Amino acid sequence: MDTLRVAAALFRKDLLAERRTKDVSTSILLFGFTVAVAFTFAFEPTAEEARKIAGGLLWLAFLFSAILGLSRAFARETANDCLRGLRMAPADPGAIYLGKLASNVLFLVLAEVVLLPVFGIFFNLSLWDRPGWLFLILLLGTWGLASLGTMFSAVSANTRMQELMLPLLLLPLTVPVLIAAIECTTILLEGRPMTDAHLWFRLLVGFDIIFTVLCWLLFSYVVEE
Amino acid sequence: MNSARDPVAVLLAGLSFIILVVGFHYSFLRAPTEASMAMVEPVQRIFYLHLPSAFVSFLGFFTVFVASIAYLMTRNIRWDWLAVSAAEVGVVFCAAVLITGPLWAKPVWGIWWTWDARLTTTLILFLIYLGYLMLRVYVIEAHRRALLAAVVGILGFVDVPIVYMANRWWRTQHPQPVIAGGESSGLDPRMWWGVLGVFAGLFLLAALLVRQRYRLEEMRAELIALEREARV
Amino acid sequence: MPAATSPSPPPPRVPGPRPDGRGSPRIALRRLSKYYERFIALDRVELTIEPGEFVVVLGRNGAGKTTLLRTLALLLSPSEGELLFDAVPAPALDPAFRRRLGFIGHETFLYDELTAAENLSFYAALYGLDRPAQRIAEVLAEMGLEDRASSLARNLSRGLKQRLSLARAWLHQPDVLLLDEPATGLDTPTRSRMHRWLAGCHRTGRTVVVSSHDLAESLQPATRVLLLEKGKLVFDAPNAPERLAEMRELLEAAAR
Amino acid sequence: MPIGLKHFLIAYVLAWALFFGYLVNLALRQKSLADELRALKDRLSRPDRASGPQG
Repeated sequence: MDTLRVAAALFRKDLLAERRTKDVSTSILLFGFTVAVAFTFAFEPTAEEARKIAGGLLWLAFLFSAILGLSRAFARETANDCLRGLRMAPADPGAIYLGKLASNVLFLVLAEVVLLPVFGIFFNLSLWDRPGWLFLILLLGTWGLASLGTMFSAVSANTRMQELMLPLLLLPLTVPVLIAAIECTTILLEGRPMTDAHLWFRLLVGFDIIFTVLCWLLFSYVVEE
Repeated sequence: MNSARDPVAVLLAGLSFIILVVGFHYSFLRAPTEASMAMVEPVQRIFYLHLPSAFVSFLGFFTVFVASIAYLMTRNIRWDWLAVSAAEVGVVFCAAVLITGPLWAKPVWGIWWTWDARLTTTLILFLIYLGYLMLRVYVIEAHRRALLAAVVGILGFVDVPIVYMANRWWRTQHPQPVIAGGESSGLDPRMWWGVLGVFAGLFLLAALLVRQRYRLEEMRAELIALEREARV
Repeated sequence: MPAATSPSPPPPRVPGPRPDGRGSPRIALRRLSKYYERFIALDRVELTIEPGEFVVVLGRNGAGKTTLLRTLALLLSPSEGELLFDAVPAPALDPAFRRRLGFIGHETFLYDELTAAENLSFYAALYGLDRPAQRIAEVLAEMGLEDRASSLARNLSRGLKQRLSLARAWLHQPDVLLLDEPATGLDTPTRSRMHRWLAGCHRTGRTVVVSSHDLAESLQPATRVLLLEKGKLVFDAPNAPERLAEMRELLEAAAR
Repeated sequence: MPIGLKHFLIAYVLAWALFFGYLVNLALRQKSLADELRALKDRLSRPDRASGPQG
């Protein structure tokens, strides 16, 4: 299928480019680390408080670094007008969205996995009790952020004031993802059974699917000239 | 000025005025005082402006959604004009909701703001459409602007029920800061007449505003087309 | 850069016959206009390009050449009027139709952080080519880039980038080649090499549309000459040497 | 002595100020556009200018 082929090609291309330049992952990592450090100045929590607020801090740090990483990742396609080259490909432009989304999710999750221990050390968290659940939360939450984030990075690339437009559009719309991911993470950190979080998992999965499909269908309008 | 020569605008304005007078008459004089609200009598009447404004603003955002889809399907730029007009009017009414809400909550609940699902969703709705309008400012070319705005108009509206659900679930898991009785709980049927009357009046007012805003887009397009012909 | 500086021989391989024997599409523009707010980029252009024509689009900067080429490449949607390929309106075309178009724009469409070969294999994957490695080797040889396969696109000179860009557009052997001022910034040998190569493409029955703001440079292989001025098609005639003076006059008038 | 009469008045005044402010704002924007349109049409209808610089 043309769509899958183009998406896969773009995904592999992004992996190759990232392996070479590492500019997306370094920007996410450095920024995320800085935010983690800044948070330790803002709060000096006891172990118990830390478990309560760490979910929120973690996802705020992920959100901010994601915004940075997403616009860097899309800048790769606008340099040398490559996006026009992609649009010449014999597939619906939605394929470009899917490929970009896949590589964005991968880079973000990888960066988050590296950032987690930093938070664990700074806030004395025991993050690794249930690694499977932790990874699932990271994946679903990040996919949610990236689904709209990839879309809006393409939207804001068309505007003056790109740096402003991406967060302005992304933040209000991703509130449900943030709430759900934070709740899941808090339940995990507090050591409560994960069945408490089933509502939030449903919300995350629903959000991810709805917006991935919608953005995929609408992407051709974003790149149309 | 301009609207004086426009019979439809005059009609809308007149009808809106008459219905609003009737609506507020019912709201202020006929509707009974809720027993629990007797203490805060006049403030309680803010509700008759607050709830209809919320309806109107929501209707405005729904119009943005429908017009955005229609634009993408038909590529008729007039749908885009309708979308931007409805978005702006929706934001104005949403601002009214956000202003009147806390003014009501402070004397009644004792606090300005609470993060309950309805309040939070309204605030986020406001931010989403503010973003929509900002986006339009920063895209210069009309065709591009219409496309990008339509995409955001659709995504934003689909997001609203999810935001609402997320906030409701969130709140049910956390202790409520106040006894948020909920505005619509046990509303006296006679109160509905006031609410509906004001809603009808505000709806016509909003229609007038949308119409004037739409006319603005129309004139702007006319000006650009003329300038294009003249090659100035 | 041996190939770029030496007066190079004709390209090693003339573009081969069409894989499936299909013809180039007939391209038609019907009162096509493109506006950018107040600015008119194309003004009711009426034009039919028959299969196998070699068309040169002349006009000074801002005359609408780029808009025309991008419209033909299905990258721009017109504000008014229609674009038809074999009588099918552009919006109704299947995405797979893009396989039949090759486009070179002002920018290279190349990823700086990838090597020449990696760029090509990415585009080969986009087009779903059968034996990509073989085809990439072929195209690299055709453009004289064999020894540059593993240089990063970032490090290539302007001329080499342009050749790689040509290789990219030629990878999937399109029926229609659209080139927007491909000669800009190239030295004379590279330029004439490119024109010889384009003439070769044309001989296999492909449609070639090249834009240029320099009259003398690209006329030899052309069968037809268009002149755009302020978005209007003001001159459209077969390329005949005896009309050269007339064209030059028009172009100079337009430049004034 | 109603509690919160102040809040009530502020709410109504602010909300109506918002609606009418927006209406007036629209009218002003329409007026300036209309002026611009009229000026342009005037200039175009004058024969000496109508053909424009490229005529």
